Formats: sequence, C-alpha cells, structure tokens
Amino acid sequence: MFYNSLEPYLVLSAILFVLGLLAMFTKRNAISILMGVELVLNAACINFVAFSRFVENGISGQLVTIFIIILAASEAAVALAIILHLYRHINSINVDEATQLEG
Amino acid sequence: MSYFGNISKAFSTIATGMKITFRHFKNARKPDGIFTTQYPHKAVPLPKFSRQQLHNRIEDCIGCMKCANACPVSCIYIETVKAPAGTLSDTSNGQKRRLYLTRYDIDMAKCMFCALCTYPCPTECITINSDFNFIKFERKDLLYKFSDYSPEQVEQIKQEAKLREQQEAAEKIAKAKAAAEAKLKAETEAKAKAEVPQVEAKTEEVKAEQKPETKE
Amino acid sequence: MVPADFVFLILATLIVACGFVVVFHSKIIYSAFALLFSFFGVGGIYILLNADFLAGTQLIVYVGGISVLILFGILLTKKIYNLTTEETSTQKIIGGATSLAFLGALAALIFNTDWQIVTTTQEFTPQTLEIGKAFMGNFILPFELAAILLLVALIGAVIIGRDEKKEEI
Amino acid sequence: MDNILVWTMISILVMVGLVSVVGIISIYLERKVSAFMQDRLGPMEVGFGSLANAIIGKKTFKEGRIGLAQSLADGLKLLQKEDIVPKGADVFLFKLAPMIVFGGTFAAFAALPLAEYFVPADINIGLFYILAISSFGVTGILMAGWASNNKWGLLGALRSTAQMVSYEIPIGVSLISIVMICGTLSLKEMVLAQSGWFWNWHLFGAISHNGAIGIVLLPVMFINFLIYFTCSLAETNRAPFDIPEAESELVAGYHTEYTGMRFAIFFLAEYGAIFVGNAIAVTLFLGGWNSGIPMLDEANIPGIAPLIFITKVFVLIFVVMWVRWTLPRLRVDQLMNLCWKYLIPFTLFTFFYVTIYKVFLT
Repeated sequence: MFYNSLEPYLVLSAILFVLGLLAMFTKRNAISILMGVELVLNAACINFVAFSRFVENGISGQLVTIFIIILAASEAAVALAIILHLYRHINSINVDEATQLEG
Repeated sequence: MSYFGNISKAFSTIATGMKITFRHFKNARKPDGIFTTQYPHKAVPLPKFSRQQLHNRIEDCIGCMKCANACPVSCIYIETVKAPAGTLSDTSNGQKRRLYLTRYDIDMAKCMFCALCTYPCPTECITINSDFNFIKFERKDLLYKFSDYSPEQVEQIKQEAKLREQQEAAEKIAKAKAAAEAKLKAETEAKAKAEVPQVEAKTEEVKAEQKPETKE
Repeated sequence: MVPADFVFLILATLIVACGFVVVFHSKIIYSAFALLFSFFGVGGIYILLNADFLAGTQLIVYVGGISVLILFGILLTKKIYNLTTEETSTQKIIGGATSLAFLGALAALIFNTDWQIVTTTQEFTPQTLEIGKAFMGNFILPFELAAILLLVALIGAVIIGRDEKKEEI
Repeated sequence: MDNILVWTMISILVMVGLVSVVGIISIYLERKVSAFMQDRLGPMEVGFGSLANAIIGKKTFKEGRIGLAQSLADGLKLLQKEDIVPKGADVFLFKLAPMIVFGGTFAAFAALPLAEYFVPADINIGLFYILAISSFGVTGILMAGWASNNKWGLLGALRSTAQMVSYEIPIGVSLISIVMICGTLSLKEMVLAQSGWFWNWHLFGAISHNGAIGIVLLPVMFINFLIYFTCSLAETNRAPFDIPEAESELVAGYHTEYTGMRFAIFFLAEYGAIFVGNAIAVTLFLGGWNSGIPMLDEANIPGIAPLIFITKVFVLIFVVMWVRWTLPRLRVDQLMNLCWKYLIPFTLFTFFYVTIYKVFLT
C-alpha cells in the first residue's frame, strides 16, 4: 500500500524539502544553514530513488543519488572549513555578521 | 632512522615484548610463576612482634588504670567497682584482684598501635598481637569490649557496691562519731591533766587522731 | 497493510519528527543529532526502495561522515564546555509562509500529475553489481569527475581550514 | 506474517544472548589473561556455587577454583547499583547515548555468518553493512561525551571519534582488496570460497580462486591481515590505541560519568565491537567456520561450525588482549603518524598489487 506506491515517498520528500528550506530561511547560524542544505539534498535523493524504482525501473536514479552523496560529502567538508575560517576571523558563525568580503 | 628501518624496528620490538608477556602467561600456573598469594586462604606471615590489635586477658586484669594512663590517644576506657575482699580469684602471676571490671573498652579506631599500654601492665594481661584482620562494617564495631559482665550484671554489681558503700559510709560516720567523742574525751582529760608536761599531751593527741583512720 | 507499510510509516515518522527537531529546536547540538537520525531514516527508506547499496553508502557517508563533521564543527565553533548552545532564528513569518506555500505547491503537483508508473511490485535483486557496471560503463565520465571533485574538495578544505600563519611560509 | 514475527523475535533473542555471552566471556578472559601476564591468578573465588549461595542469601563461603562466575557476579552488582545522572548533564542525550552505542554494535552481529545455514541476516552486502552500521556507534560515543558535561568525557569522545574516523580509511582499503579477489560483498560467499584445506584461506593467498598462481598474493595478504588487525584495534579503542580511554590522562574517557547498568552497557558494546572486528578478520582471512581440514568439515558434526567460528574469534581476541598487556599506549601524534604514514601507504600498495594481479594473472 504505502511502500509500493510512489506518492508517499514524494510526500515524504516534499515535507523534508520544506523543512530544509525553512531551516535555510530562518536560521542565522552557518552550521544550521548547512544542516538545512543537507535535508534538502536528502529530500532530492529520496525523489531520485523513488522515481528510478517506480517510473524508470532501473538504477540511474540510484547512480545520481550516489553522485549527490559524493557532492554532499565534499560540500560539507569545504563548508565546514570555510565556517572554521570564518569563526577564526570574526569570532562568530552568524552569517549576518560576516559582512566583510575581503579575506 | 629510515622509513623501513622504523618498520622493522617496530616489528622486532613488538615481537620481543610479546615473547616476554607470553612467557609469563605460560608460566602462570606453575607454582613459582605467581608472585601473589590467595589471601584469605594463604597469607604472608607477619614479622614477629608486629603490632596489630590490642587484646586484654580480662581474667588477669586488676584494673590498675596504668594502661589507660599510658595511652597517648586515650583509647582505653576502664571503669571499676570495688569488690569485697576474697570474691575475685587471683591473677595468673599471683596478684590480688580487688576490683570488678565493669567496663574495659578499647577503641581500635583511635588506637595508633604504639603499644605503650603494654609496658606498664603489672600482670601482663594487655598485649598487642598480630591479628590484623579486624574489618568491621560500622565504626562503632571497632570499640572492642572485654568486660565479662553483661549490662544487667554490671547494674547488679553497681547496686551492690552502692549498698556496700552506703553501709560503709554509715559505719564510717559512726566510727567518726565515736572517734570524735573519744577525742573530745581525751581533750577534756588532757585539760584536766593540765599540769602534765606538754610533750606527753601532744603524743596523746596524735594517737587519738590516728586511731579511726587505721581502723578503716 | 503489510509489515513493510508499518516500516515505512515508522521511518517516515522518524524522518519528519527529526526534521522538525532540526528546524525548531533551540539547541544546535540537538539539531545535529536529530539530523543524524533523519539520515538514518532516509537510509531505511532506501532499503524499502530496493536500493541496498545506496543504503549502505548513506550510512557510511552521511551518518558516519557528514554528521560527525557537523558535530565537530559545532563543538569547535562554540564554547564546548557550555551546555547552553542555543541560537535564535529570524524571519519566522516570511520563512514559514514561503515554506508552507512551497509545500502546498509541491503537494498539488504530486497529486495532480499523472505519474507514468511502470511497476509497483518488484522482486528484490542485489544491485551492487549493476551499479558497478554502470559506473564503469555509461557513467564513466561523471565517475571520474566525481573522483576529481573529491580530490579538489579535500585539498580545498585543507587549504581553507589551516592556520593563516602557515600560509605565509 | 505471524511466522516472520516469531522468527524475528527468536533470532533477536538468540543474538541478544550471544552478545551478552560474548561480553561475559570476554571480560572473564580479559581478567584471567591480564592476571597471568602479570604473574597473578586473577578471579579465583566466585564460582557458580558461591554465586548461587549469595543470591539465595546464604552467607556460607564456598571456595571456588577458577572463578568462572566472576563476570556474572559483576553484572549482578552493576545491575543493583544506583543510576546516577550528573547534575549538569543533558539528561535526554545522556540516557540515549549508551543505547546508540550498544545498538550500533548489536546491529552488526546480525550479519555475522556463524555457519553455512546459520546467518541471522544473510545480506548480499554483508561486509558493507557491518562497516556502515559500526560507524553508527561513533555518534553515540560523541553524544555520551558531550552530554555528561565533563571535560574528560568530551576530550575522550573527541579523541575517540577522530581516531575511529581516520582509521576507517585503511580498514576500508584493505578490505577492498579481499572484495576484489572474491568478487562479492556477501560474507557467506566469502567463507564458502575458502572451504577445503587451510591453504585456501585468504590469509595464504587466493589459491582457492585461482589455483597455484594465487601464491603470489601470500605476502600481500599477510600485510593486509596485519593492517586490518591493527586498525580493528584502533577502531575498538583497545591498547595500544586506547588514547580515548587513557586512564592516566582522562579518567575513563567518554564513559567517565556513567554508573551502574549504563556503564555495563558501554562495556558490553566495547567487547561486542571487539568480537565483531575479529569476526570480520576470521571471516575474511581465516576461513570463517571452516576448520581447515576437509575431512572434519565433511563429517557434518552438528553444531561444530559455529563452534569453530567462535573459537577462532576468541583466539584472535586472546591476541588482542595479549597485545594490550604488552604494548604501551601511543601518543596522539604517533597514532596519526602510524595511520597516515605507514598504514595507508601500505594498504594502497597492497590494493595496487591486487589490482595488477586481478588484471594480468586471472
């Protein structure tokens, strides 16, 4: 019923996507925003896998998801490096306080 | 040191160390492989005259208080009641016991194991022995009680002693009265013999005073 | 209702509840741990979707890697001995309204589109082999690019993250 | 549906039993081995008789011979202890952390192939699954360290996490070599490939897969096995890599503030993780449930296969303990040196070697 039809997965991913969006909108902490991004990426991943399971009946959606995971890993690493750098510079990770563009 | 030299040194040192520990592991069940003793069953003998726990042979104790006075931390508590002559047996080395020991407590929690109490004892009844295993669950259990008498007996002894004391006091008062009368009599006699030389009168006076004391 | 339905409901509840904690909890450390459980639930969803290798990857990379990275980031940028790592949120009304609008639009899309569903019942087949073949076949170029991307990200993270004193040398 | 549930419950119970039995046996073994190596006797008094007497309240002291019931008695003691939550702790996370650590270890037990027909969950990506689910415990450790609001706990947790994350790299690469030779991620099939004489084990090269020419893999497999074993020591925070729990620096690391049963759960999880790590070593390198002598395997003695498997694992656990009581603790920089300068280059070398072998010699 639930598990072998497409819509429940899409609804789940929509809710997850909106939650991630909300985190990106409302939070001012850089790490919280990063968490929102990760939620959005996961929502997209669920969509890809669900489509490849029900619509395509193949594995290309899974391959795209693996690329997304690779992307998310490198993104998280670079983003955290930037956040640490920011913290050393302005002693805060509130994105509203990061107003200097130069170094 | 080179990179591969490091690796080979690591391997050889690890091998050496592990060989040593395995030798110990292998020898563990042999009698000389173990360096500990299974304590409650076997114990390493203590040195002779090691000072661990105070003990009092209460049947030899005369209640002289010498040990209590010698104790630097006052951990010996003695309470005695006078006994009528002949009711208590003699000690093993022939001393007379004249006191009921209603209380003879040693607080091992306070004791500092100096053994100074054992030297002045005239009957050698308080000793310090090598029995070190006096673990107790509560601190009040470390107050060792040596007295033979149960609390009821102690009560009885104290009452009897009180009665005897009262009797004795009554007798004493009576004797004192008698003595005072005798003294008064002697004084009046002395006054009457005013012409007798004063040296004689003084000696008489002394005798009259000493008499009641010696009778006690 | 078959057991798999219950599993789906439990996992969906876990994911959504943890997502709510991520967004609305005032302590950022709770958000991070909730994010971790959310990832875990998504891994379970992959298993329900017959993507077993993907579930393993999700666990290793997200739960074992990214979550730990985020937790380390939090602990390194806060006074870590201080338990009150709270934070404020802004633009609640605008953000909430936009998000709700998005949700409505997505829901309308989901239920009004005629999805061309090929299959609903599918026997489970191990997919590791197929994924490997695809990576070595049609997807060889993205695969190589992903490898280069990882290398670039590694070097970039090291260069950005290290101390400035060392940069001058 | 009923059948599935019943069988699930039964297998869960069996695995719970296995986890606790493994914990109890490992703790007893650890105490005995450490005692023997230090010229002591270890637990001798608490036999099953005196334990039973203590439970029914008799105070008679029954002399034990080798102290078999010691860890059971310890467990009973820990059950009765007060469960203290520190005042400044984050109560929810503090209580959740041991469950996660235990859960991560316990879930890994599900895929262990005890015998050909006794694999609790025969997953086709078993090895991958075990590696993935064990990384779940890392977060539990971090959670425990942070929630106890204790400097030692937090430092221990951070050290532990950093160590476990960085040692996952050599483990992964060294296991990939084996996976490449076998061509499967299923633990069961890996063991089946090693049946027969003991020289078919992967430790002695890929003879079973490729005949006599597999002998060229022998040195590489030895190196691989050593690297995997070293890394599994580091993954489970055992000496000489017990920096996260260094008693002389951080009282007990991330579980400093835990008492009673929660502490016991951490310990069970630790010994469970050791068992899982060595079970993977046995499965991948030492032939799993195969005895190494075909006649013994063909005799079909009931119950011997799991017994052989568990015996092999416990032999490796003995080596782990032996190493623990021999080698001193490494410093943090030495730990990272070992990982990045020695283990990872060597795993990459073996990986390369196996690739060449696979491409040109098969």
